[in-house]
Amino acid sequence: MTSFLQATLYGLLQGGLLGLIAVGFSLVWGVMNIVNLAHGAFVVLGAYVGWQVNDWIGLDPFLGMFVAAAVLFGLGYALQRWLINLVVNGPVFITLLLTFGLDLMIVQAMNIAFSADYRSIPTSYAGDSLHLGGIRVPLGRLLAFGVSVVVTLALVALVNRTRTGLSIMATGMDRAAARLMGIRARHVYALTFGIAAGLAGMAGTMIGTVGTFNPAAASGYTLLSFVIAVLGGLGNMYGALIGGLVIGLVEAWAGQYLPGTWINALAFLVLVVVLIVRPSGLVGRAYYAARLEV
Amino acid sequence: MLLLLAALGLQSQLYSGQERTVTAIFMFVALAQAWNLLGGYAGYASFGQVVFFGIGGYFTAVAMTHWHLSFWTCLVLGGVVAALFGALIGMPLLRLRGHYFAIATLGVAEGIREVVTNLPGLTGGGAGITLPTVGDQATTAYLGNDGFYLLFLALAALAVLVSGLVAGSRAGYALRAIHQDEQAAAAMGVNTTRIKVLTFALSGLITGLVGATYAFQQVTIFPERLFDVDITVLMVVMVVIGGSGTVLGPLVGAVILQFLSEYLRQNYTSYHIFLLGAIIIVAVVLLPQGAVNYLRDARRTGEYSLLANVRRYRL
Amino acid sequence: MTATPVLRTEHLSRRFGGLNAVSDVSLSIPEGETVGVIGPNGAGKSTLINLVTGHLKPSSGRVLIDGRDLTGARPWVITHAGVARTFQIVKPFRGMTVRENVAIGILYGPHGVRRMSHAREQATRVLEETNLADLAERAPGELSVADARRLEFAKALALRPRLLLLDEVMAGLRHREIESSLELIRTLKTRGITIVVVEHVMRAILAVSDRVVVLHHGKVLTEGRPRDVLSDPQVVEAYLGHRYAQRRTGGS
Amino acid sequence: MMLEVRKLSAGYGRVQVLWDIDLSVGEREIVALVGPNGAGKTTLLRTLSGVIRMRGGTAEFRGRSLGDRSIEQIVDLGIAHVPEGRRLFAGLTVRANLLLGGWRTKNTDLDRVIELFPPLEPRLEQVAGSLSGGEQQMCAIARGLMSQPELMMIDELSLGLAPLIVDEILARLPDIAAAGTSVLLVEQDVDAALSVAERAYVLETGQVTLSGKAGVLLADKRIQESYLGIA
Amino acid sequence: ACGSKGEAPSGGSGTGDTLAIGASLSLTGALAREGKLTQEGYQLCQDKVNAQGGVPVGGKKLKLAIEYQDDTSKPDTAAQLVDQFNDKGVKLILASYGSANTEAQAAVIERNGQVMVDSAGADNKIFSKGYKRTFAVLSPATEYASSIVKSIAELAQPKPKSVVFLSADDGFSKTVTEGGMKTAQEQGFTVMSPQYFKSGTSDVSSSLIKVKGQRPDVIIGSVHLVEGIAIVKQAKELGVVPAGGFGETVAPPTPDFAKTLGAQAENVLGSSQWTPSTKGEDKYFGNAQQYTSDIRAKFGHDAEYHDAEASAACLALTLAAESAGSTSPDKVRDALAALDTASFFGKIKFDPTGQNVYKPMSVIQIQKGKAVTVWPKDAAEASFIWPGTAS
Ligand SMILES: Nc1ncnc2c1ncn2[C@@H]1O[C@H](COP(=O)(O)OP(=O)(O)OP(=O)(O)O)[C@@H](O)[C@H]1O
Ligand SMILES: Nc1ncnc2c1ncn2[C@@H]1O[C@H](COP(=O)(O)OP(=O)(O)OP(=O)(O)O)[C@@H](O)[C@H]1O
Ligand SMILES: [Mg+2]
Ligand SMILES: [Mg+2]
Repeated sequence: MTSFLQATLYGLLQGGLLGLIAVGFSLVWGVMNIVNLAHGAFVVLGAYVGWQVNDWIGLDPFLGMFVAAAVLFGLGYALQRWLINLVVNGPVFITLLLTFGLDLMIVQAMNIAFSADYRSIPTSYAGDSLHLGGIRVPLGRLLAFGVSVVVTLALVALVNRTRTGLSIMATGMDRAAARLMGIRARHVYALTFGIAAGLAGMAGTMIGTVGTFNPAAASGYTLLSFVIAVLGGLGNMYGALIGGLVIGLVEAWAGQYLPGTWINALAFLVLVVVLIVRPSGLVGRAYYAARLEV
Repeated sequence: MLLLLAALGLQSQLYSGQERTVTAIFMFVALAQAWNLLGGYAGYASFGQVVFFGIGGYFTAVAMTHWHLSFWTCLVLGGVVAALFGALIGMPLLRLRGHYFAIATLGVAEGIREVVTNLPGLTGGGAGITLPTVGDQATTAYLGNDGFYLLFLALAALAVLVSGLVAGSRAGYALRAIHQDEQAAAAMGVNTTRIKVLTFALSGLITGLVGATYAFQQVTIFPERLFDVDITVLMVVMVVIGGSGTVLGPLVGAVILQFLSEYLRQNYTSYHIFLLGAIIIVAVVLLPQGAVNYLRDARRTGEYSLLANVRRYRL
Repeated sequence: MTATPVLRTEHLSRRFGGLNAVSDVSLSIPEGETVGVIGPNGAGKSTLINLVTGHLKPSSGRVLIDGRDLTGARPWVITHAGVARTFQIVKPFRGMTVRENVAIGILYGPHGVRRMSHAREQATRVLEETNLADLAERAPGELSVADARRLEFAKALALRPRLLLLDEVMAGLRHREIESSLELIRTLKTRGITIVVVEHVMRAILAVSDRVVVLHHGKVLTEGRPRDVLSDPQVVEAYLGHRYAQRRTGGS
Repeated sequence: MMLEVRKLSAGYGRVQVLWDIDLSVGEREIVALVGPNGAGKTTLLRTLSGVIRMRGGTAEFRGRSLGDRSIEQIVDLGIAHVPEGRRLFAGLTVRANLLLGGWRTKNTDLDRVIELFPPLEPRLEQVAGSLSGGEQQMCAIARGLMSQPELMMIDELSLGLAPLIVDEILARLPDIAAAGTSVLLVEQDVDAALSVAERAYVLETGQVTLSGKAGVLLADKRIQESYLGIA
Repeated sequence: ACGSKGEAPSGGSGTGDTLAIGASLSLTGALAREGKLTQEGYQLCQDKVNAQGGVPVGGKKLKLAIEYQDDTSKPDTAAQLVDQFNDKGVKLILASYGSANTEAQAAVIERNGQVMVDSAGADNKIFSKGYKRTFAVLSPATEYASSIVKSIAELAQPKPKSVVFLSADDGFSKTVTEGGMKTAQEQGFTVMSPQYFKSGTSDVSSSLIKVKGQRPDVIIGSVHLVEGIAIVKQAKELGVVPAGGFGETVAPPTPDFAKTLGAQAENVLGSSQWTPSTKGEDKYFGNAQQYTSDIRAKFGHDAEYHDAEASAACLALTLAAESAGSTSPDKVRDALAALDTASFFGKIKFDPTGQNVYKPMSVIQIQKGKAVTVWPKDAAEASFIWPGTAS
């Protein structure tokens, strides 16, 4: 029983972190319809930023993550504004191709700059854990979980409650029309992409604190984001968090009751089944297919 | 056709290593073409296309090792099995739209890889499986570099041919119509489900054949590689770079990208990936619609300037 | 009426959340008749067409085509039963030329032509009928509203239907273009094709309809001979407005 | 004059569509732009709102040149464009669409436009993409009005609208103009258009062939034959 | 290759006074880290040999000329590269990193009649295929975990009773686990059912939660660095504390292990192909201590066993060429088969399957943040601390 509770709790915490990893990806894909293959690279880069500032001035990662967020925001904004915007009116998967190139460059650049060694951001407390009866609550992961929940809520508020959010949605749906409303589409796109990158950066720092990372990990995080974003449902800012939690729990539970590595198979089975039952994800909302015909 | 002859002529000029490089190009030509059938023409991007590759490969490996079938039998069966699998998952998955279809297929691919990894008895699991190519175990003599060169060349030719036929046929029209507007296509009497599933199976067939051949060429295969999502990504990248929804696009894309990455890898060992990324980015910015489409548009409008091209697609 | 009607709807209804877009609509359209369907915006005209052509599933009620129950059948099945429709918001296949747009219907329609060459010839013929011939190789995106509407019309004709549902094919057209469209419809009538015309252009409705049905809040408000219906005070009140009524009494 | 267009020419790719267009719109004025299909009306509006760049000539709004301004900058001058094909934000609610109309001027007061288009009221929370054709048209026009522009260019005002609604809108245009929004109106119901407009331009195959006071044109033989179907 | 095609330049390896050697390495991709170290090892070997004027082969001294290619951590590319070397007439090959790559290469080597010395492909499968042209300087996978088990059985006081294996699911790690479990049973431990997780994962929590209930005295991970770190980190998070301690095969010897885990790494056992206290010396590298300082001097970090393996492989090839007095692949192959020499890496002598017979594995333990050899006794630098989790 305790081991079930322990697994459940751990799965939840893990899931929260997964959600944070994917939320930016989901935003960019669901709203801007850009599949950002460099997302994983952003995550890892964020981890390095967090690690670097910790290494230099011993900044605590839970502060460092804001530095990472800022740096990645800047990078993301610039990339979208002066590079990706150049091709957004091209065919569907052109941005995928572009970000594929970006991913190659960033990952290799990190390889050269930081070497392929495994890193992790040391803290005095992240490894400790609180005791609740028989089960342990790892402190670092608990904090990370908190961060990802807060971030998700903040993002929801931004998108659904603010003018900026409205302009983001509108631009994502019809760039030309948005411009006719006086919205600076180029800027809004860059802003959106920047926010996504910033969140990736935060997630990266979290990962660096509770786990380890190196450049090779990037592609893994991209793949993960893919699955989580879609499982949760695109275009809904809660989607990533929910998708993350589901994956986290499924894997934790499967880990207890399935032999060997069938866990991984199960996670994907869940994904496929969910999609067949709910064609636009758990809480997803497909704008474009609002009404296919008038 | 000319290309085919050229490729045949080329062979005698190559050392076996270069020969292998060119063989790899053929392999990706076939793969890219297969992906383009559904992803390019109908706009249903399968991000799990590699699953057919893996199924074709593992079927061959298992059948040759455990059931002692000849490679040629396995090749055909491997393709067929992949096609059937395509039809099977196509039924439910092809109801999904755009992104969701893409990821559902990705999920299937990753899932099947895990299944393969978890059946060590049959597939050797993560430790990989080695096809019988030496001694009395061998059911078919190993083809050697020359053999595989020809076989992959044949597959590439087949893929291009199929793609060409589809493009000009009723099916081609229907797929393009579906790409533009599935509702309207149905209103024009197109049984969209049927054509999508059949096309998916067809592209599965080709991919499966390639996978089977690849497995035999590699002798020892591992799930990580046979279901490697990178292979799918490469297919997409090649199609897009060449020009999706065209017959020549995937061909051009595969040749350019494969040749380029090979060249860079050999000459800039320590930072070739970086260069490759940079070159891709430049190419994308200059020719967002893909090389082949750019030329077609340019010929139609007489507007060859790349700057104008950039202006057309930027926000 | 002895012969089985080409189109028959029985208590057809469709709800969207709380809204009854179409409720309890029973129509019967015999072979060769041309029926005009009018009604305020949001009355349910397009929804009705979507229900008949299988683009929407009815909440209740039945759709019979030539007496065959095709309620909720998939769109392509209904197309193969000889029904063609146009979309109010034009849906051309952007990646393809005007000719190819038309060819699709010829290849996959009820008379499914298999030879590409034949398909192309027939496409050309349809394009001439709809005088789009000189735009055959253009991309739909380059057409002006009128041409785009005509293309929509042509795509439907390519199916050589027995029942043709036209959803505002004349919206946005000028006097001249409307005249030519009406000409086309008249020739179709002479071929015995059954036609349903949804329009807000009364001149068109009057010109071709044998019978006019008025929808209002999803229900049939009234139906009958065009002139009677258009002068029905209910209709004027709910739909036409008095300025129109005055113009009719005043002008012509 | 508020809007001054001189010798404007424009087109797509290699095809030129507009030739030496001269046109002007005054303060609080309603100007109609009529002409056969494919004449170039939409193209003209697109050029003025910066969607396509002009090939030659000048266009000035309150003395500021439109030629070298981006779409957003032109909108900021106070020019609203209700485009052909409506271009609603299909996935957003009607309310959101209207709010976006008022985005630039931070205008969030929906009542004014709702009162002009009562059928929209019950649909405010519905996704715009699921509206009926006519409802979408209303939403598009309402969205354009939300920014309380100084010049509003409407392409195909009556497209898909029931006669009753058309009358109501046309009847309201003078008030809108009086309230400080000049209107450049593209409309196929020439009769209706000329009955509300003060002046009108006739555009045929990319050139202005007739222009003048609406009343005068209404009486013009050529107009009556080719646009009103009065023989 | 069929006769029709242009014959590859100069059958023999190298032209004039250089000895051309081909090395395909995983410089990018998942194995980039180990790939880099392997390259260092080869590089140092080349420098050392050439510093002495090169290899004396048939009367004249040949300078080593190692050509590196990146196989991007993919077996098929690694294999393809071997073919490419073959075209250039490069017949002497130094293997890539990892069992999968090496295995793929070995097949091609055999076909092309080249010769390869394997520096890091430890999976026994490679040597069960009857290949005659691949030689491995390192101990086979089966040794990785068993050595730890043996050291515990021999040195641990009180002697633990139960042991559980947590293993990655790749071929190599599985072989490691099987070997370890076999030894454990022989040594009379109660061996619990092993837990497998995805290779390369950084979340092994479910495996840990499962074994927590069983209260094993010893937890041994058949892992790479990532999973190794994850086990210790998450064990702490989850309060999984075996009475005896942790063993982690190849993770602890890697400096990153202690660096990343800090205090948590203390007393974790690991197995290493080589340690600075390994006995033996050779004319190029001297002994293990010298080797360490050379690596530090050249690359600015402590020598890892990946460096050493690579250098040793290169050394073996060089010595073979010398004793063969020729660069022809066949002669060098025979010379390798006959090779029996001491080196900074320990004794090198290959059995008929191509494995290094003498090669023992050392067991190290993290003490005060450094990896020190604790087993075998004769090479021990420090005494075995047990239980490892008391603190
Ligand atoms: N998917 C949907 N969700 C919610 N409401 C819908 C949906 N589709 C249609 N409606 C509503 O149903 C009503 C009928 O729509 P329909 O398109 O049939 O009207 P119509 O008669 O064609 O109007 P118009 O003349 O403007 O085209 C409209 O009020 C519309 O808002
Ligand atoms: N994107 C485009 N590319 C090329 N040509 C175009 C494009 N859009 C319109 N045209 C052409 O430009 C000419 C003018 O089109 P436009 O839509 O401006 O006419 P219009 O007066 O608005 O017609 P309508 O009354 O039907 O809307 C037409 O011949 C049309 O074919
Ligand atoms: Mg309608
Ligand atoms: Mg127009």
